[in-house]
Amino acid sequence: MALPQRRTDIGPPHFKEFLPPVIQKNYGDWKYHEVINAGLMVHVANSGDKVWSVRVASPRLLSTDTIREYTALATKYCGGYLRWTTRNNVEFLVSDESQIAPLQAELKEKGHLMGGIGSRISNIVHTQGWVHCHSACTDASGLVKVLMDDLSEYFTTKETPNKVRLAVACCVNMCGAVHCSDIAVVAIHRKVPVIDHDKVKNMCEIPSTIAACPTGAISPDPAKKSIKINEDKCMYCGNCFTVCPPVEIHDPENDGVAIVVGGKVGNLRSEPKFSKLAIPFIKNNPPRWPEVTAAVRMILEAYIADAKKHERVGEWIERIGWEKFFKITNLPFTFQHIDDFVIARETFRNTAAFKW
Amino acid sequence: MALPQRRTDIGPPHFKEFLPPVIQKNYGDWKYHEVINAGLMVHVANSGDKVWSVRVASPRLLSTDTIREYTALATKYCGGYLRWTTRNNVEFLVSDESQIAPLQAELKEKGHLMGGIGSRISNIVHTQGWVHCHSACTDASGLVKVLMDDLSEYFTTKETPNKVRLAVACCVNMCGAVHCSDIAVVAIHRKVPVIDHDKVKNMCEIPSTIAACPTGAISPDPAKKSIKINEDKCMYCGNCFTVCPPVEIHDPENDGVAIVVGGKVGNLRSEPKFSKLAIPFIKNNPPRWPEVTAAVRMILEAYIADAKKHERVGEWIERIGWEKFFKITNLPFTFQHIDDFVIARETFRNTAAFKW
Amino acid sequence: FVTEIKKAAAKSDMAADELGQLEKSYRDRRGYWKHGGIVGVRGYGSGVIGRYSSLPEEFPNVANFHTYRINSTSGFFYNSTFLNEMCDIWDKYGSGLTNMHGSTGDLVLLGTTTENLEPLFAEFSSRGWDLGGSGSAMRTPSCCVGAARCEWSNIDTMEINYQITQEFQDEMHRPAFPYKFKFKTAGCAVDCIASIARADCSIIGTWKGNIAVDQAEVANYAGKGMNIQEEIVDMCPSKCMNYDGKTLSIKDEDCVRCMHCIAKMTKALKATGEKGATILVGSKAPFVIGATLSHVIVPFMKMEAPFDELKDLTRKMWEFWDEYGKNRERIGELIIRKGMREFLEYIGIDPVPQQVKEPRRDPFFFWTEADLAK
Amino acid sequence: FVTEIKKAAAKSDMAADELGQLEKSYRDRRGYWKHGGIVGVRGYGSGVIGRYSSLPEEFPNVANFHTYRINSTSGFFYNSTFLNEMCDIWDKYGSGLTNMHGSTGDLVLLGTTTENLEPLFAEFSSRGWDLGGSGSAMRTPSCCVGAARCEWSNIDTMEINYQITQEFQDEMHRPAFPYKFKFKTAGCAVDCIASIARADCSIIGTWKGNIAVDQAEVANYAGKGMNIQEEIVDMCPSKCMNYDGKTLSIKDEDCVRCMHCIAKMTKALKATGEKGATILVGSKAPFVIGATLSHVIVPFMKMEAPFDELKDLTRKMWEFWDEYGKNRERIGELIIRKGMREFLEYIGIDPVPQQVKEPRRDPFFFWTEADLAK
Ligand code: SRM
Ligand code: SRM
Ligand code: SRM
Ligand code: SRM
Ligand code: SF4
Ligand code: SF4
Ligand code: SF4
Ligand code: SF4
Ligand code: SF4
Ligand code: SF4
Ligand code: SF4
Ligand code: SF4
Repeated sequence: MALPQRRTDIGPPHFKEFLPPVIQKNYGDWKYHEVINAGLMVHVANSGDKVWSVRVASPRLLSTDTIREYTALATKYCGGYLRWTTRNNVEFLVSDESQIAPLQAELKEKGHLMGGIGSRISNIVHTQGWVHCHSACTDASGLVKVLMDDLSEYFTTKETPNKVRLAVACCVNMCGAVHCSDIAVVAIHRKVPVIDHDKVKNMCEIPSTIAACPTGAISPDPAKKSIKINEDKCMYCGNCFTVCPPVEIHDPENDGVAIVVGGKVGNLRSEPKFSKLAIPFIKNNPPRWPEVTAAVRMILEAYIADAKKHERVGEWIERIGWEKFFKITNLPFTFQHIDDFVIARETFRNTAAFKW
Repeated sequence: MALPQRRTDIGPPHFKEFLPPVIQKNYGDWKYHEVINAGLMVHVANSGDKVWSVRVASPRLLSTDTIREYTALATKYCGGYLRWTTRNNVEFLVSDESQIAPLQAELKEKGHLMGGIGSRISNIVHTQGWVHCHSACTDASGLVKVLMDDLSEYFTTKETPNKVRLAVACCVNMCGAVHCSDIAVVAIHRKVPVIDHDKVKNMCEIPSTIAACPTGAISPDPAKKSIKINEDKCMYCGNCFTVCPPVEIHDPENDGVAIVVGGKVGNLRSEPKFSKLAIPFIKNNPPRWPEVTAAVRMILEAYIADAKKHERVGEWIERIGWEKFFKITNLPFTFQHIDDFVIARETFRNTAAFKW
Repeated sequence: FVTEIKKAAAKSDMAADELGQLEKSYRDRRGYWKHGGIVGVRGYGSGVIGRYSSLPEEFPNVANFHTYRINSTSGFFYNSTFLNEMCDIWDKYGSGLTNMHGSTGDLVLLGTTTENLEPLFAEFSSRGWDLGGSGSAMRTPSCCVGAARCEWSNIDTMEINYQITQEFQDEMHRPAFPYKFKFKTAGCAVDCIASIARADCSIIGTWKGNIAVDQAEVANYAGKGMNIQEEIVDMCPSKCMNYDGKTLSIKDEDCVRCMHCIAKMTKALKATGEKGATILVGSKAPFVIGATLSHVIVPFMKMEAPFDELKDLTRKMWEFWDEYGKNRERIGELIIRKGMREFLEYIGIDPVPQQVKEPRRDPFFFWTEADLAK
Repeated sequence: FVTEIKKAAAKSDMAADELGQLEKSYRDRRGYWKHGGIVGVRGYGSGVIGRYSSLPEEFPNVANFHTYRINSTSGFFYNSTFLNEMCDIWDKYGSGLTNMHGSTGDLVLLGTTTENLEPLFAEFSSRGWDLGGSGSAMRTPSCCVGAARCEWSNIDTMEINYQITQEFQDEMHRPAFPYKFKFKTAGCAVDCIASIARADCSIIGTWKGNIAVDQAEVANYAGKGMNIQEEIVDMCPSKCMNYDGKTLSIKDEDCVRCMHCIAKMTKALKATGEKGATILVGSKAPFVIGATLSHVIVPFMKMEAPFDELKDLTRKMWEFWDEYGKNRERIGELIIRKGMREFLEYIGIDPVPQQVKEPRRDPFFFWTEADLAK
């Protein structure tokens, strides 16, 4: 069967054709919004027109069946108009108020979680993991699933002092926004790759393998016609494995995740912040990573208990001080917590004023 | 005439023998102090005993005659007890209240400035300059003199929002505490040294000259049996000149001073801070450096006018923001102001929240 | 998500093997994917990520299992008609698994064979849907919903996003850069697209003017129990607000436009005056020199279609990167290595205090002959 | 200061030539000094700075014009008797010019000839005054006036300073370090000796306990017109104070001991409980890697004579520096180069949050075999 005529460099369609009429009409002319509940908000235009957004959690990894389920609902209740948020939730854009209740009812019946709007957690930004990435040292989707199962009440109903952005990265490439999240999980290796010299000899291009190392830790091993790795320079990134699989970086016994906290990207109140290391390592324990979910909940609850209204996790920690954060959470402070990388000197405590 | 018997590794005498009786008696047992005026404060012990300190500005560079003048006064009014402060002022330690007035009278008559106590400027920390240092690209004592002449009212009477620490360094070695002062002057070269190849050939040890360069900018010039300097690497520090005088760094036309602001060392309220660049260059204009005194006064007065009580210069600037500091002071912002050194990235503006 | 894979597995052998391999990963606590050769569609160098199972015998149907990145629409708006078509095509040519969306913003079709790439491209491009970016190319730009559904948007994020994408089709589809380059556009400093944390060029809407205060609405918020002193005034970073229990006043000249007060009192406060954007560059993930946030290059740029000023600036930045950038060096890393001055001079932008948090602290600054002549 | 040089010039040819050369420097806007050879007194490698005029013909009496550093007393306390003697000796053997004091804290005798060094040393050492440090040695330690005349001193700064000096005489007089090493001791966080900015080892007094509040005195300050809310409570960095217009209360557990409130209300507030010091290391001038401030190594150390814990810690630090330090590398620069872990492990100190402002932000941290075993 003949394929249609391919076209190149056309880019995506213009977004206008996908905007509901109410949005086309009031584009750029909104007056205010109100958060009605965790799963519903309304935006009111200067014209008085309104558009309701019903937000539903999505696992991001979607089968075509599920997408069809969404489109069916959209067609039925809101003229087929829906969008995805920047955190991978689905939003049904309703312009007829009377359709909201039935839509919510059917979503509920089909088992979809409505929520994520306002001061609470939203979808957990994450990436491929074992599902599709060679670089993964944990599974992102799995971690997100168990975290969401544990914390869903904070998505659907309970409030937190301010939004809490959670994220999971399955390796140090950090394809999510883990480096600037309130509480995030990043998977790490902890050992220098193990080299299968015979295979390297046959399967790999030595020069490109050497070139792949960002820290210059790899040098040729002429004797073995292979490579050797400088233990002090290696930061376990796995790039060498990417180009030369016999340099095995995966190590189930020593791979796992670190938990970082206190990042944010918005400019409200305080500057955007990087996440900082809270827990250097928790061993991979699939399918439910109980130690990880417990740790995240513990930190989240410490924040809820002690933060002022509107304070983000990082703002709360900076107000009380990191020394107090470790005291409150009872987390051990280790050598891994002390920066020894490029801007280490800027993280040293240059004052005699601190808490006990 | 025979010399007395030398002794080695004895260290200094124990300080006890130089403490006035009232201090020996109440050592470590003081209750509070009161600043009576800019040149006089009293410390009161739990025993009720009191010691009055009469503080006098000193040029730090003292002739024996002047020291004898101090000792004569000390002998006459306070049992010969006096000390120097960490900012090189002289303090007469008086335990008999009735002696204060006559001491002050005689100090005044002899033309000594009393002051520096409390929220005002104190002595200007400085170093050798042309008086004694080969490395100097300005004269410290001279600059201090003209600054003090101009600002003496802020030493003897007028108050500032908080202490204002002034300093002068005659080269980038910064022997003073210029790098953490409220307002400070640091002398800089601006051009790569000029090499007199014939003299270098004869007078200098090439290897040690090369080794002297902190940035590795110097390499041998075999042709000329001399050295050459990489313009991009040179930071005009003058170390090469130190070991090899024919590498001439002094350049009257291009040597001068930079003005840095906002540093502090105390831990009160905010962490100790480094001084930051305010004015990259003012040409040396001895004997009175009018452009320098004018600039320092302008910044000082902007601070006095806008700072809250107890705010140090750096605390004031951080509250209003550097962009506003440049606006208020009308100082041009140049490429020199933008850090391109080791922690440059930490000084970039990583937020969309700033003032116009 | 396993549910999702199972749903797909019911219809697709690929998805079934994907599930099998994933289950094995869970048992063994490790992944089984390989990087392997570059694949793509004719005439394009990007848009497809090659993936290969390291256990092809065990899981033949995912022996190769590539990602097909569809360039999404601005703001991720869709309608049922297109999505249903998309599903039909994907069930026919792929695993039936997707990511909506990838972190960069593509509509990611997860897992197909090399043979199916061309058919997929024909089906989608003929319907008006092009491939997104990958490799050392401009990546699919993304933006917040902005003017489409947000009262705070100072710029038309969606149109900017669309125009950048259209303007730089070649740079997106034929990798010719030292490394990847990402654009993200947010309508205000709230930055709902996290542009400042993960875009080589972050465009953030802002304004020059006052915040209009509706005192009646202020009273309403107070009435509804908001503690305006603690929640708003005390949390204002520039301490430029004052509330006497009745009227809320703002010293606009000192406002840094952080959006806190507006966000928490949207009915009472509104930004007024000239609208535009702050242009920041250089954010990226930690690899290799540690994560960086974007930093201010142009404090304020007018943002009206066709956005020529932005497009010209982009070309100049790319020229600089092209000339000095090493392989796999992001533009932000290059600026750090070369120094901000070289970059600013090259792209023709003057130094202003807004570009830095604070001036330099060390006395080791350079002087060009031109500087000395001044 | 010129007056001072003139006074001296009236009696000393050296001072006269010093004046002449200085005047020439003012005309030519440049200095005329040379580094030249190392000079000193028998058995010592430090204490004297060699200086030579680059215009010996023009100014023969300053052809060599060395600095003689007398180790000052703790707190710079003197009496007339000694100072008069000092002046007589110096007029006899030198230029009659001094610096009281040098930035490091020496009593600096400015300008004499090589021949006069030994006589000077005999005169002073026989009277109990030794030379200070210079070169790659321990430098003359200095301290704030502390317990001698300050109600806030938590430690006996003057005694600590004296004992360090006596304990390490050899390290001071015979340079054997990679570079200079400086001690400065302050009785409290006010740091009147600027120890945190210019000492390789900064010792800063502090306390573990509450701040006692004398409410009557608080009332007095208020009565005298102090705005306690704005001047004290609002300026407290840890926001742990509260003032209801009558009583001032402090949540001591949150106090960071910055000294602000105590300094501004000395009659009303007093630190109580266990006293000791925080030990910080590594501050220095900008040369070569940019200025550094000292950073916390030991949050709290008891400080009772003979201060063995401090002396032992010092020896361990020097061992580490000795083993890894490059020539002209200050200990702080070494710690930055090697990483805090190597340093702490070497000197046997555990990691604690007080040592850092914030934990690391990048995910690239190392694991030793021992760490993995845990
Ligand atoms: C739909 C979405 C934009 C989009 O184009 O998709 C969006 C929409 C809105 N955001 Fe957002 N934000 C969205 C991602 C973000 C992000 C980006 C991210 O999380 O990666 C941020 C930055 C987070 C950070 O700073 O780390 C973000 C930080 C905010 C904030 C700032 C919270 C704070 O005070 O720090 C506000 C203001 C507020 O909540 O008061 C806000 C407010 C809003 C408002 C109220 C704006 C408006 O007037 O319409 C919108 C709905 C409220 C709500 O609670 O969701 N939005 N918002 C994104 C929804 C993601 C989701 O599914 O949850
Ligand atoms: C005498 C001296 C110590 C010594 O051993 O010589 C000293 C003595 C006192 N200082 Fe100091 N400070 C002395 C150098 C310093 C330094 C070091 C320096 O300037 O290099 C600092 C750090 C400056 C900085 O932070 O950059 C210093 C920052 C302070 C402060 C903090 C001011 C602030 O709020 O930031 C106070 C507290 C105050 O003034 O309220 C203080 C308070 C005091 C008190 C009141 C302490 C007391 O109770 O006796 C003493 C007299 C008051 C006064 O105004 O001078 N002293 N003081 C030094 C006099 C230097 C001079 O001649 O002016
Ligand atoms: C698919 C996606 C994750 C996801 O599940 O959403 C992804 C997946 C990969 N990323 Fe990423 N990155 C994805 C968004 C990101 C982001 C987030 C963003 O774009 O906003 C980042 C952080 C921001 C940034 O650009 O720094 C990101 C930073 C990286 C890096 C580190 C780059 C750096 O300079 O630090 C790498 C490493 C590399 O480029 O070799 C990387 C490399 C990769 C590779 C290609 C790994 C590899 O070498 O093969 C992953 C392919 C996985 C796969 O099997 O498909 N990915 N990657 C995202 C792209 C989907 C899309 O097009 O929408
Ligand atoms: C005399 C004195 C300045 C003064 O007038 O007070 C001084 C004078 C010199 N200093 Fe200094 N420094 C003096 C205190 C300092 C201080 C302040 C301090 O000790 O608190 C510092 C900054 C703190 C620090 O140690 O970093 C200081 C940082 C330097 C440096 C930079 C060292 C560094 O690591 O950054 C150098 C360069 C060097 O060592 O080659 C230096 C080098 C010099 C030399 C030896 C220049 C040279 O290579 O010949 C100067 C000799 C001048 C002369 O002709 O006598 N001087 N020097 C101070 C010592 C007098 C005393 O013993 O009391
Ligand atoms: S974070 Fe790492 S493992 Fe996860 S998708 Fe990105 S590159 Fe792959
Ligand atoms: S893991 Fe990364 S750092 Fe270690 S050798 Fe491989 S490429 Fe280099
Ligand atoms: S600052 Fe420079 S010129 Fe001044 S005394 Fe120190 S080394 Fe000499
Ligand atoms: S001046 Fe300093 S940086 Fe320049 S060549 Fe000489 S030693 Fe090197
Ligand atoms: S970034 Fe601003 S304009 Fe865009 S959606 Fe968020 S709040 Fe609205
Ligand atoms: S926008 Fe931010 S800075 Fe401006 S007034 Fe509101 S809170 Fe203050
Ligand atoms: S540092 Fe503290 S103890 Fe020492 S003099 Fe200053 S205020 Fe007093
Ligand atoms: S010492 Fe500082 S931190 Fe402690 S209460 Fe007083 S002002 Fe607050």
